[in-house]
Amino acid sequence: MGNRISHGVEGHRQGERRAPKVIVFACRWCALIGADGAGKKRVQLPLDFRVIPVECAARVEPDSIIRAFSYGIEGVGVLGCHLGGCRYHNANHRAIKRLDLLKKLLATVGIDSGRLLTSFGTGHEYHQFAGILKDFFQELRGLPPLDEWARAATIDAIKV
Amino acid sequence: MASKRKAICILCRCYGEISDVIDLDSLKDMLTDHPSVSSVEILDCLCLEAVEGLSEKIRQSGTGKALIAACSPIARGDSILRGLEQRGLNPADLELVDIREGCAWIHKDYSKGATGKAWDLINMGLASLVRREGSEDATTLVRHEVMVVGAGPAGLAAAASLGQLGIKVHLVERSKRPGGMLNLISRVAPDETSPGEKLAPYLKEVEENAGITYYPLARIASAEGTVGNFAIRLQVDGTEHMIHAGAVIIATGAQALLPQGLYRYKELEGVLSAIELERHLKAGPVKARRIVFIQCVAARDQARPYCAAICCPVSLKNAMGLRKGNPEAEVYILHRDIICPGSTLEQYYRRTMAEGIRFIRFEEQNPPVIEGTDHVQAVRVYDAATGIMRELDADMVVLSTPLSARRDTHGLARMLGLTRDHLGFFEVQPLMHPVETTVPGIFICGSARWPVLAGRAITQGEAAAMKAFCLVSGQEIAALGLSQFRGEKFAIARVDREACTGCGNCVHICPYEACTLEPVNGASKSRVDPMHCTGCGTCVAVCPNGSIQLPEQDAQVIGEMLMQSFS
Amino acid sequence: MNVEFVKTTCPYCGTGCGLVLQVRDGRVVGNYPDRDHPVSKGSLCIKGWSAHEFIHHPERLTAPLLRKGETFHPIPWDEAIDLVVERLGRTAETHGGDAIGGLCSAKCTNEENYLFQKLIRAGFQTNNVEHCARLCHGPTVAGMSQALGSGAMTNSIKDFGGAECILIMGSNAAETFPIVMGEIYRARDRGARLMVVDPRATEVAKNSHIHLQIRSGTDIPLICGMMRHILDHSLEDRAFIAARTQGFETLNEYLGGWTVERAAKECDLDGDRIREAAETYATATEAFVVFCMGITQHACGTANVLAICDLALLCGHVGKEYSGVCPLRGQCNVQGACDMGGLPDVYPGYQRVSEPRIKKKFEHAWGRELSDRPGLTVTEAIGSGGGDIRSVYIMGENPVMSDPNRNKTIAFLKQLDFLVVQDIFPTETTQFAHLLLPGACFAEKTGTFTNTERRIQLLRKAVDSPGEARDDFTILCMIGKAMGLDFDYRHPSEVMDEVASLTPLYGGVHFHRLSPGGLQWPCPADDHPGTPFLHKENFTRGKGLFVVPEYTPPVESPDQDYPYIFITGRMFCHYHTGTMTRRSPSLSRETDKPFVEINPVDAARIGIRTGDAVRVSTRRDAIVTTARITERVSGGSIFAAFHFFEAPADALTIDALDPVSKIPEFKVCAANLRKEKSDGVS
Amino acid sequence: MTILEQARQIARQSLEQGRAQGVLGLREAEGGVSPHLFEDPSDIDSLVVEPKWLLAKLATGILKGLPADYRLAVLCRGCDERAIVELIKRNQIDGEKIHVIGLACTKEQARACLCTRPYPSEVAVGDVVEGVDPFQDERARTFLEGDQRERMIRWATELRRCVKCYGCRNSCPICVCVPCKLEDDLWVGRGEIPADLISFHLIRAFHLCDTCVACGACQDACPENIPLMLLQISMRASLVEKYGYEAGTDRERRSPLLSDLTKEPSPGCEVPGWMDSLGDSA
Repeated sequence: MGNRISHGVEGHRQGERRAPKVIVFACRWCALIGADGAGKKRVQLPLDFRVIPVECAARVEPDSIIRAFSYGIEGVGVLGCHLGGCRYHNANHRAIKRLDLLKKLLATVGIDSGRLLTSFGTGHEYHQFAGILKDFFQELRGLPPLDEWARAATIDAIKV
Repeated sequence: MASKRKAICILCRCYGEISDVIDLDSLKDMLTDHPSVSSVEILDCLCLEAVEGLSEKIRQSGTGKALIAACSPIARGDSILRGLEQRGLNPADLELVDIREGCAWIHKDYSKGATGKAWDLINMGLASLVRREGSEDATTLVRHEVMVVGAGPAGLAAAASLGQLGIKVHLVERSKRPGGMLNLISRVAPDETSPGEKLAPYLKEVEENAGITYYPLARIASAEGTVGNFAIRLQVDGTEHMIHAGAVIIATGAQALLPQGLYRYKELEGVLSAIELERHLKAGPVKARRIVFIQCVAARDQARPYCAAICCPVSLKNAMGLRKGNPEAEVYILHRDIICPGSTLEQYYRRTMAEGIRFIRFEEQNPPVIEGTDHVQAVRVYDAATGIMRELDADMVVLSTPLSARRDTHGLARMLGLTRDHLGFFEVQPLMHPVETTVPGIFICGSARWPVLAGRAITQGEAAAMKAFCLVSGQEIAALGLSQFRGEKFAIARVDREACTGCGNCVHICPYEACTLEPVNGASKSRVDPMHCTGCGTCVAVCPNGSIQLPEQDAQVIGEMLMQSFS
Repeated sequence: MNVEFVKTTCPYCGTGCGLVLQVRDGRVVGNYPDRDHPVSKGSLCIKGWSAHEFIHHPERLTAPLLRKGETFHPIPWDEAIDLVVERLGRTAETHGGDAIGGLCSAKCTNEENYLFQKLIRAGFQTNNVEHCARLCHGPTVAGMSQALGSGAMTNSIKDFGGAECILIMGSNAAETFPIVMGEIYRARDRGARLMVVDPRATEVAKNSHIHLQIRSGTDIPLICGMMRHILDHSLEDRAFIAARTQGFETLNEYLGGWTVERAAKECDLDGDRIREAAETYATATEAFVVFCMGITQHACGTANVLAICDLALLCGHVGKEYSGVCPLRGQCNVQGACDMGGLPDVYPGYQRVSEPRIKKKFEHAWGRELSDRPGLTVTEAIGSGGGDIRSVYIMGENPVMSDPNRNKTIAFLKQLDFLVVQDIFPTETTQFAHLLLPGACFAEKTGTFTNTERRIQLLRKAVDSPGEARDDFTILCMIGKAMGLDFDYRHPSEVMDEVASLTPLYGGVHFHRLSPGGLQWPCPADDHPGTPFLHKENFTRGKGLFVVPEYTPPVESPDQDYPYIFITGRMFCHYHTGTMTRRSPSLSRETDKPFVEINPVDAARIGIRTGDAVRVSTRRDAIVTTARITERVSGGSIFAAFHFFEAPADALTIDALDPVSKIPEFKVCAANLRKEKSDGVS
Repeated sequence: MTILEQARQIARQSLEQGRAQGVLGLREAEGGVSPHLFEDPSDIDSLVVEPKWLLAKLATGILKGLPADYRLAVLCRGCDERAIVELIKRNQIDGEKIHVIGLACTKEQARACLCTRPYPSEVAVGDVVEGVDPFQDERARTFLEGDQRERMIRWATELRRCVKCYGCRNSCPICVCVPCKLEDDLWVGRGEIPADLISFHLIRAFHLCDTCVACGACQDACPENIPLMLLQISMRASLVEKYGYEAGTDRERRSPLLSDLTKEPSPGCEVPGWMDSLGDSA
């Protein structure tokens, strides 16, 4: 839909492969504040992340994380409040358990569980948020691109 | 189904803060032929616009839906939205996209990339805006009555202060006399006033205020209803009473532990528990010459890994009490650490030392040993400070045990939908909500929540009273207003009865017990109680087929946002 | 409440999977795969899983309907029957029996098809009996019977699992025969090499070791090139050729004119790919050729099939348990409809009508005079624009959707004196009928289907037909009796007994022998166990015959007016004309929109994005459909599925016929493509 | 007495003694084996127990239409019973209406299904055999452990075969949702095969993360032999390891994913039983 603009490529040095795409589900009670702080402090961040604010980390459906991967998004972050700091009476405990299990599934099918970043109570301060994000991009760059998943699904792969 | 009306887009230059990085004009061009955009406007600085003008603009745009691409909510965004709401625009029709903190400022050097990102962010915003619905609010009439459970210091204080404010109060007490724990003790730490004087003003209020009804020897048979209108059935020795309340204050207190099986308790004469000592002191001077207190009995250990935080002040107080009765008395306090937080308690601690009370620190791994055949004779303790084994002659040993949660409150918890922690104490809303439970309209104070000294219990009682007062003094309560949190919220989860399979995931995961299953011709379907729902969305994530949703941000919205996230 | 589970056979493709219908109080409420079925072994495809969804559909025909002007009105059965007899009879009197045409159905049981052709042949002394096999495996029957003596799949589906090499030609089995595909994957798991010949990069192709993405219609050059290479490196099976074949020399000569290079040029492929393919196939000890519409639906369809037979004979890859030539038959009972003589030139069991001895046999059995003139094929009849055919009886077919050059078909139907259509739903064809007879669907009748591996399986009645609808067996008996034929059968099994007595192929086939698991023909005698694979010692025709496959390029090739090659075919979640699948909620949910596949390069050039409305036109007609941008089609070709009446692909297809089998060239014609202004479809 | 005789005897008894009005089992008839609702004891002679044919899903459907007082006995393998327990917990089956006749699987069957628990809670028919540890199975391991990239390729290659028959979902006893997210192109692309490689299969798999009873119905139904059950194994293992939770083994206990960390597993410190109180009035 609508026009398309090519972008993101300048985000990093020439010759480097295109930066991984990242979606961040940010709890509006902490990580979103961290993100906002990073902006206020004008911390320069990699281009290719998009923040989706949510009421609570526990609201994030695993399905939407999986769907993100299926769209070719290479990293998904779920950032919530620290244990005991959830505004919704330990709702984030449930998120932790659930996402931990989701990582197991991703790992099973060879999607590095590092692609799902779950972090609780660590993104509230602007420098924390920026740090987490930069490290995440760093880690993702270290992984084989996710679209190999689709590419792997050709017969030549059978030979390995 | 969400209406797919078009929206007006308002882009803010922020005096160049945004437009120097993001090419707003090309964004405008692209947005103009966007399927869900009616018109586009670029403003120099949104926050200097008169909100009236802005709201007019949005009304005139016809659709009433507006997407505002400007700074973050925390900067000025939120206040602008609030302003528009106050001028009658539906919050569900407004979407704020942060392209300053969220884009321009963090990608200064990549103008082209930032513009692209802004395009995506705006698309994500539109996706959510055109689909979004608002929760329909639910309101309920409020009864200007409050039920206070427990007539200990906390309960009495709560009842009294509500009474003074002219609120009808039902004060429910399981025993005969009001006073609770204070009925069992000699004096109140740290000020050593007698329980009587401590409670006098509140008891007076309770007796004299016509608005306060006291129900002694009462049991709660059943409790129904939600905030604004609870209906409680009472058993007051034999006879049944039906009472109604707009709010409930839990002040059921805690209970003392007996050190059964520890330190030869009940085996040797002269070994007694703190609470027994209180009884003796209450009766009059205690004839003992060498008294040894042992602290942290059955506390800060495997079974009870917490510090009740009041045993130390209590022992100090009792030590002083014994001294009063018999100035010759030698009093030792064997402790693992003396916990006396705050200036008042620290002062008190120093006073007792000055008075000659002796303190010996022992270690958890080698606790004191009681000696004696049928009556206690001495206590052997390894002094952790000096490293020498000491033998203290003793004719009385006081085992100071912590308060622990009442074991008879689980029924009450179940009836009211309250949650208790693994130690059995009632849980409160974390952080800035010290006297609010997870159930709207039910407040808590005193040791039912966590062991406190009488003084603290009274303060909490008054605090809870104030909270309850704010709730019941109004005419009605709106569900949306119940959110105890600042800012707007995703209001109330909504169930699609057609699709709901009745699996009960939402019922079991909801931190607020807002979901219940109810039979709908043969099948069971989930139902959300708007008065309990806080809109956290935990249920949404576990609903197998998305039949429970947050109208303000349903699965469709998230899905669309993902689709738009990287054009 | 009464709960039953009824085992029956899937009504969609020729795989013949086992279904277990869950019936509650006379309604089919569920459908599960049969765990102990010899073919499907507890699996089903998406269509099988939803096979029950259309049974109780409100649009089912529930009473005989007579046309009055533009509308239809219900009439009682006896009236309807009399009308059929009277009108067909009148046509026969005035214009002779050959003015009557009958289309039987690959969706009806063997028994019904037998009765249908018996009705037409005995009733009107004509052989104008036809069905849709003409449009799928006509060339297979023609070609394979010429080369091997039998037009059927030589092996069983399970045999694929044991092969070392499987060459799949013009079949998108992953979408059209998912259960068969499973067996092929099983072979791949055991180390077999998969080779796929297809102009489209289908899922099958993507999952194969070698994909030969030839230009549409160049299968013969490819195979000739392969055979040439095989001979040049003497990889052929000399012993086999000597012992079991004839005509090798003539083929050898013909192949002299072929080189891998020439083939490569024709197919526009890399020669080495052809060589690799040739060697892989020839050097395998056990190898299959599996083929489908991509081979047959060409003006040179029969030659294509012959070429395949030649290749197989050349390498001795036929007549063994794990080697053979395997056409995948489309319809649930297209094999059976052919077996039962639903063809203008043969009686049941492929016994030629032109052979006096055979004619006598049937005249004796049926007690009527019969004609020895082979009848008209449907494509000829329609192609002729009518005239010779005055009245037509169609049982369970939808030629308006399924036949090429739709406008011609419609014109043909319109000029008929009398058209009676027997079906379960209103279709694109029924709107041209004078009389509609409400038939029964698969769940409402007893009978047999013969699947692609020649397995005769039982269909078990689970529920009654809606309203006045009758199963086609009963309807045919009513008409037959009314015409004074000996049609007083009490049960379909009696029909099968009659078939057995007249056709050696089915000689030993009786209902009581068919469960569980069914029987694979040939089964000549009551004690014969059936035949899992054909041509073991000898070919049905004695020796295998090498026939020269003359190469004729497609009739229409792209030019500047129509620059694209237009390919038609099927997709995984719909079946043929969609009469049943389009009425199944879960299948419609999957896709309910016509689409055309366009290569990204072409799309970019014309500026089309997925979802855009596009107009596809050929010299016949034009349709508006939705674009789907995908690399599945190579640049210069476009693909459309023919299930969608909203944008009928067969309005565009060419009605050029294969000289031998008279199959139209569905797979290739020249088309043009442009973006449609308005979002016409969405 | 052979297993078959045992099964028939028990089935007959539960009808004759009125423990149930109907027995859902397998029948060998003219058409071969198929599920059957036995209501007349004299039919029982046609009851069989092979092949493995899971009945939980059928039972769910049948029970919906039965009169209130009707009790249905179901011949269940371990996995079948676990499925029924999950369905009861999820309010799809009324536990009062259903009566389980437990059938233990053979060693071979256990091995074929890589079943950790090839027996029901109460075994009425057959003898209990040890379960199989999937992590000990050579083939399974290549799908669960080892080099991540290779595993990715292995899975991608398998899933690439998918023809989107929905058999895995349709045959899953736990999948009961209508509508189902897999049919919503918000979550899974529609109208093309293979099904969206990642979303279709992972969403399906994760919806069952804490309810999968490892019956293997999904992969038995898969026409392309994709080892779908292996998707669940590490998740199941982790639930057992972390919370000692195994779906379908306990009618009361809810999935630990639904509770918060302090309660599941409860980190010790129950208020000890020896404690009593002085009460409030001395």
